[in-house]
Amino acid sequence: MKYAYYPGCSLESGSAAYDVSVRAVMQCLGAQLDELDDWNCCGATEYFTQHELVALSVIARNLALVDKQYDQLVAPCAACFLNLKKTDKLMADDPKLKAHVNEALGAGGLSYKPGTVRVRHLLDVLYTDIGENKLRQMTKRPLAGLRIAPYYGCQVVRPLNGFDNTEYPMKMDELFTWLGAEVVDYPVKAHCCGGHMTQISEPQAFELIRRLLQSAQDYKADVIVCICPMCQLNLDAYQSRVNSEFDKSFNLPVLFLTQLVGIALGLDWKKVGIGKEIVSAEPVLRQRLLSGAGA
Amino acid sequence: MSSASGAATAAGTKPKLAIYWAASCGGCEISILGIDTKILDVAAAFELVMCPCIMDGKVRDIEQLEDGAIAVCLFNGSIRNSEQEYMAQLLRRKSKVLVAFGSCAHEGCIPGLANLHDKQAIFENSYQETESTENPQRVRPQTATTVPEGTLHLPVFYDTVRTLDQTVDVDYYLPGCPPESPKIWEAIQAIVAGNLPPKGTVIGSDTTVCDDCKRIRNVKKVKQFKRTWEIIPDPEICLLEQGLLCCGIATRAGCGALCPQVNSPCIGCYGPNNDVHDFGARLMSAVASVIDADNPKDINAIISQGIPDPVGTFYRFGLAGSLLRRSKRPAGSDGGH
Amino acid sequence: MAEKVGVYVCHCGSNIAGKVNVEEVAKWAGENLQDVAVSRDYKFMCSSLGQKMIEDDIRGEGLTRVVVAACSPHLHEKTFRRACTNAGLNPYLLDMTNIREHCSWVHRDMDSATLKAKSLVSAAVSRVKFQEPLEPTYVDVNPATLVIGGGIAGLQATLELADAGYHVYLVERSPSIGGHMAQFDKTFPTLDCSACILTPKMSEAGQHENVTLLTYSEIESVKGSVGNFEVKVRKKARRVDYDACTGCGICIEKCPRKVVDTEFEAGLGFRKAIYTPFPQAVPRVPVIDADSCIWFQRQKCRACEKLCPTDAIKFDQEDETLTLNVGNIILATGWKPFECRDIPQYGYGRLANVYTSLEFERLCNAAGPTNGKIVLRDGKTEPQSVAIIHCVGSRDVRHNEYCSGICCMASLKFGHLVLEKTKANVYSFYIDMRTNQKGYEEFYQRLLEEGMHFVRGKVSEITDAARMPNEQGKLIIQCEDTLMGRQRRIPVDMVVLMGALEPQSDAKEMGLKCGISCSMQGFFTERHPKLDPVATMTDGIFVAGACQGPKDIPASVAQGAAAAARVQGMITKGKVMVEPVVAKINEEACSGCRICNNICPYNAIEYDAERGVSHIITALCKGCGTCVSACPASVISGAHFSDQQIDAEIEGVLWDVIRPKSAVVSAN
Amino acid sequence: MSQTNFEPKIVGFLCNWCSYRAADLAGIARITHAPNVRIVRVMCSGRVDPTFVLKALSLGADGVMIAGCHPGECHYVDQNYKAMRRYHLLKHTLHAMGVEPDRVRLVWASAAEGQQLAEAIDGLVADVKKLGPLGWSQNWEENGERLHALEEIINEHAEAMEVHA
Repeated sequence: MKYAYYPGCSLESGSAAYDVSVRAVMQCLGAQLDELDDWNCCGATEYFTQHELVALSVIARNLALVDKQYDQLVAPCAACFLNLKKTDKLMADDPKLKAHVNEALGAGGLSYKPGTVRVRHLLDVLYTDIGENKLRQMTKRPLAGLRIAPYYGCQVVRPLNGFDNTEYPMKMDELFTWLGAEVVDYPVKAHCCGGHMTQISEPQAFELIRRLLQSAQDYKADVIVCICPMCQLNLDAYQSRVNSEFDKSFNLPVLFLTQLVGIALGLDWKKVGIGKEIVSAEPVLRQRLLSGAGA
Repeated sequence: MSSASGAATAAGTKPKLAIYWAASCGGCEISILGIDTKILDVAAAFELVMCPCIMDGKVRDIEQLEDGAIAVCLFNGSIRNSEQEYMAQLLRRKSKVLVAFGSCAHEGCIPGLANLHDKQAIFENSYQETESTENPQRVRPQTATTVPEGTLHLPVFYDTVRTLDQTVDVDYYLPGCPPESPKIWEAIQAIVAGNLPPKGTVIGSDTTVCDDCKRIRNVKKVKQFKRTWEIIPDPEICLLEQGLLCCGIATRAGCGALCPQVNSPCIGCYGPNNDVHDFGARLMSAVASVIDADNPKDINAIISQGIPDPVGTFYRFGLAGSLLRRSKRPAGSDGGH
Repeated sequence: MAEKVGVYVCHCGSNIAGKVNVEEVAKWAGENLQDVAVSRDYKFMCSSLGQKMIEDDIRGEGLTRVVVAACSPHLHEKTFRRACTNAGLNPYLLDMTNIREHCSWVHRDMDSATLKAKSLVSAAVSRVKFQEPLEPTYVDVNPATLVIGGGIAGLQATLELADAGYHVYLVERSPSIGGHMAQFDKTFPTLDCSACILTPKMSEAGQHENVTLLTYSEIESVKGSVGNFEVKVRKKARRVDYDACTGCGICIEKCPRKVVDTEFEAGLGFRKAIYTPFPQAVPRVPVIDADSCIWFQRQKCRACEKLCPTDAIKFDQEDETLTLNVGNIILATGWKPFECRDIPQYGYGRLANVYTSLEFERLCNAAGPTNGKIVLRDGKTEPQSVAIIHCVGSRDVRHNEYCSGICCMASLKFGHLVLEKTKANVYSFYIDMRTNQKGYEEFYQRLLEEGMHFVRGKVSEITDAARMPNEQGKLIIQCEDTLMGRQRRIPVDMVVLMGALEPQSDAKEMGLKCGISCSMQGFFTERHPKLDPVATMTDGIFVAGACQGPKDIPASVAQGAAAAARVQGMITKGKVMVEPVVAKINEEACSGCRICNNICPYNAIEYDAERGVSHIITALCKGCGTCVSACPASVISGAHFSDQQIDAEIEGVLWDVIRPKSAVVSAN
Repeated sequence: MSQTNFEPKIVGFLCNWCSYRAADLAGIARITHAPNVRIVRVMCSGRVDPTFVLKALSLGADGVMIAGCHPGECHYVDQNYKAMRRYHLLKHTLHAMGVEPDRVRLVWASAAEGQQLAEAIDGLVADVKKLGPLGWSQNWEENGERLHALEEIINEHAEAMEVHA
């Protein structure tokens, strides 16, 4: 198994824990991830509101950069995944747009034929390509006793994701049961985390965050697991603000998918970035997974 | 045009037999020799007036015969140049009975596959592109060359190979590449006895190779077509059911199912059965009907993977004689007029 | 032996003559087409004078073939065939070509329409010369009828036929007849008690001298054709002697094994391992469910056997296959409910108090698991508010695009029952309210007056994630109210999902067995959606009820009766004509390659292993011609659509581009 | 023939139950469409032998339409699937023979789809117009060299022929 790898900006900065754990987990599972040379930002949601063609061209550049030897490009960030996948699809559906984008790419000596690169989200790769058998086999430290609330966010569940129910996704739930965890089937797992609303209107954003934390807590989750850096940031970094705004005392660690997969595979906690989160996960992980012995 | 000597006329003058080859490989002549000592009976019954393969005959001698003077002409080979066309016309005029002998004359055979290209492409390949060719001056065959003694002519090479009956009127057909010797002998006997079927008949069986094939046949469903090198087929079971595109289902019987007997699929050299206008189309229709897939994607995957060369598969022997006769020539190519 | 062809070009008033130069076409055909002896045009060929013209020419001019260029053969082929027959010409020596629907009505320009008409006439003249006289055959109709499915549609059909004096075999796969209707409490809009109107019909069918009831039985295969079908039915082992059992019910009472009843009680109640689905079941003979019976699982117990007063329990009973001979078949196989788990955001299976409509029927039913009390899953709490969600899996491109037809009315019925039996508020979440049958709209008005709340909008989510204090512990319906133009969250205690009506999961398989087709959605296809709604494309096979499309009880009953009437017509006629358009194998030339063997969906092609040839059972052949074009040796011929006829038609239709053979053989 | 007034000749093989009735319906509903498709009725699209298509093309048709009931809705249960398989194999072969793919088309139309069938006819006609005439038999013609060469041979041999002809 060999994939081109598109980390995206967040994984280089605030969400470094996601990047290190992705690399560590995939290596451990024997899947080769080769980082795309000279990739650029996917533009997140902002570019699209400014100028769609520019946004699509900027994204398409990444697709054009994928070397012939790779037919699949993996993105761990839900927003990057959506943007890349969307661009591929829009170019395939609209020949005029394809021509425009390729004209833009041409300035840099590049071009992209839609359909040549299959864009995959990391969750899909773990679930489908690695699969249940291998994950069960490779599990060294089952997550038994840990109550996990998988949080999908809103980007990965768009209709073209191609691997999970778009209204009520379940793939991460299933994946964690393979690893022995107790999965919390809570109702808001695909609701919005507020995204960039924290920069625009705090009350709105905090209410959205509160609902997620509240539901996870109501369902007695120990930890929330994300597949999107934005979600993780909002739930983790704003948790104390939400607590003070709403007079709450949430204390829910928010980790990335691959951090817990890494732990189940027996990787060193530090190697999968445990400790980089703001609401510390160590206490609950220790309590649930270890009977005293350090990691 | 007069009443020349027929097969059963007065003693003393034996009826005349001509055997001619146009665009062919010579295999048909070998197959005639395959009738073994019976060749002496043929010699006793006929006066052989022409057979370029084994005797020195002059066109002029034929030209000087009266029209219809030859009782039977066995004409093998397809028509690919002007000389062959001339000889076809000449032998037609001089023969009472003209038999398209063998697959080339009957339906074009292997030479007919050249109809996937035209003259220019064939010359380019033969006189230029092949590895062993060195031709820096780009010399091409010329139809007329002037020498001190006068002008020398070479036949004009055609764009399209034609069957005998696309060129002249044909009385009978003897299928096969080559026709099997026993079948030749049967035909000759029928001619000698004057026991001839209606004009236009293909002399042979009216069933297909499956009739002679001993393999066990079942209901057919094909999920994947395989090339012969991909599997070692079970010797007991129908080859088509094992995924090999055996043409025996559509091919006239007469060979005794030689190829399937030795674990090799029939390639269709005996041509179509009676009432089939286009061997390839019929075979396609039959084979496609039993493809085991119900959506275009799967169907196309099975087809493109298993049948990479459809013309070579369905029209190996019959392209020139088929309804379309050849591939479409590129626009502006030198045709017509 | 040249044929003498008569060509008749119809004006159809100005319908054809307005766009096609009819006179010119007739004149041209007479002058240019080979073997045309007579060529005429006439105002209305289908009129009695027009027909007479043809008849006179056949007699007077000795025509051997007739071509009529007029409207679609689907309209008047029979008319002109009759004219030929009247004049002593075999009707299959006629060819009709369509220069109205396919030509004058759809082309703008007179010249091009005239040219096309000429081509079509040329094709017909060319083809008709190769047509052969054919004789239709007649077969006797077996007066016995098979009805498949014992729901209300099948019951109605069964009783209509049985009352008319004909024998009916009623095959039902579950242990009792009655179908879904037996599960219901009330029926809309009249609120009759469902059991009260259904059970008399059930017992009538059970006791009728003309009805053979085969419950707990499945159709294995259907062979033959209209008039004479041979049907194999597998009677599954009941493990109870049908004749010895008196239906006393002691076995059921004493059976120690209780299991969740996922069928009749929709998972809300229990039944025993030996059971009848419900007390009024017909027949009252129970069945032993081997999957839950202690004896079959652990080789212990046999309590029922010990206690049965008539020794009717037969643990060693096995499946039995019966062969039925019938003349006609009515399919009334009904529907299955949509799997509500396929819309996970509605929470069915995850949120306890989300119900399916069938579950709710059982909840309301006085004979149901709660004795008709509407309570939550805890079995005691009465809901204070109930939401009824319409179009769950219907009118939804992700599931079924069609409208299930009955859910609006069933929702109103549920609303009424909740309002009648509880103090709860009832909300209906609908896309459009569809109440277009007798008494339906009035029922809707009644519910508006009774105070049911209607919210127009598609529900996006049902969740237990509360945001407000009043949402705590409730199920919150999140939806867009399209009349108010805003998002709403309505907290309720109970939700009823009105799942779509879907075709039975084995409908396609059943269709294949009977040789009929299904629509894209999987419902059986009727012969004509308006004018022939209960017949199918296969003669002798009829459909009734929801297997043809979602239907309420009145419509199902109407169809059951209609199908029975059609069958009676067949029986009364006594004989059916079999079209002679069939395929035939020249067995002399057949090599037995067996390509054609699995091509026929009617199993009309048999392989004779001894002779190494295939042959066609004429009675089963429907004349599609697929085997004709599949035969690699061209030894199958198709009557009335032979290679020769179609070849000639192709040559004829291209008359203006064909180059003479000489031109392409030796010229240039 | 110039492209602008080129009117393609197309042969349409329509099944009796769905597509032929769709064409009837187009008529009843007066849905005008191009007059270039000349209809040959067969009982089922499964009756369409690839031979018919080749025959039409070789005789001078510029295009061919095969129309049947929608997959799953065949009057003869599933015979249109056989038509589908044959069509794809035929297209594969026609491609190898250099026939443009747009000239031969398989179309599904239910008896209720007069509009769709009319659109399909217009679409095919427009596409074939773009491609221009097919004129298949012209493919078989040799250039003037052939006749000249034959004359040469005949002249050269005339003396011998005259003696006994």
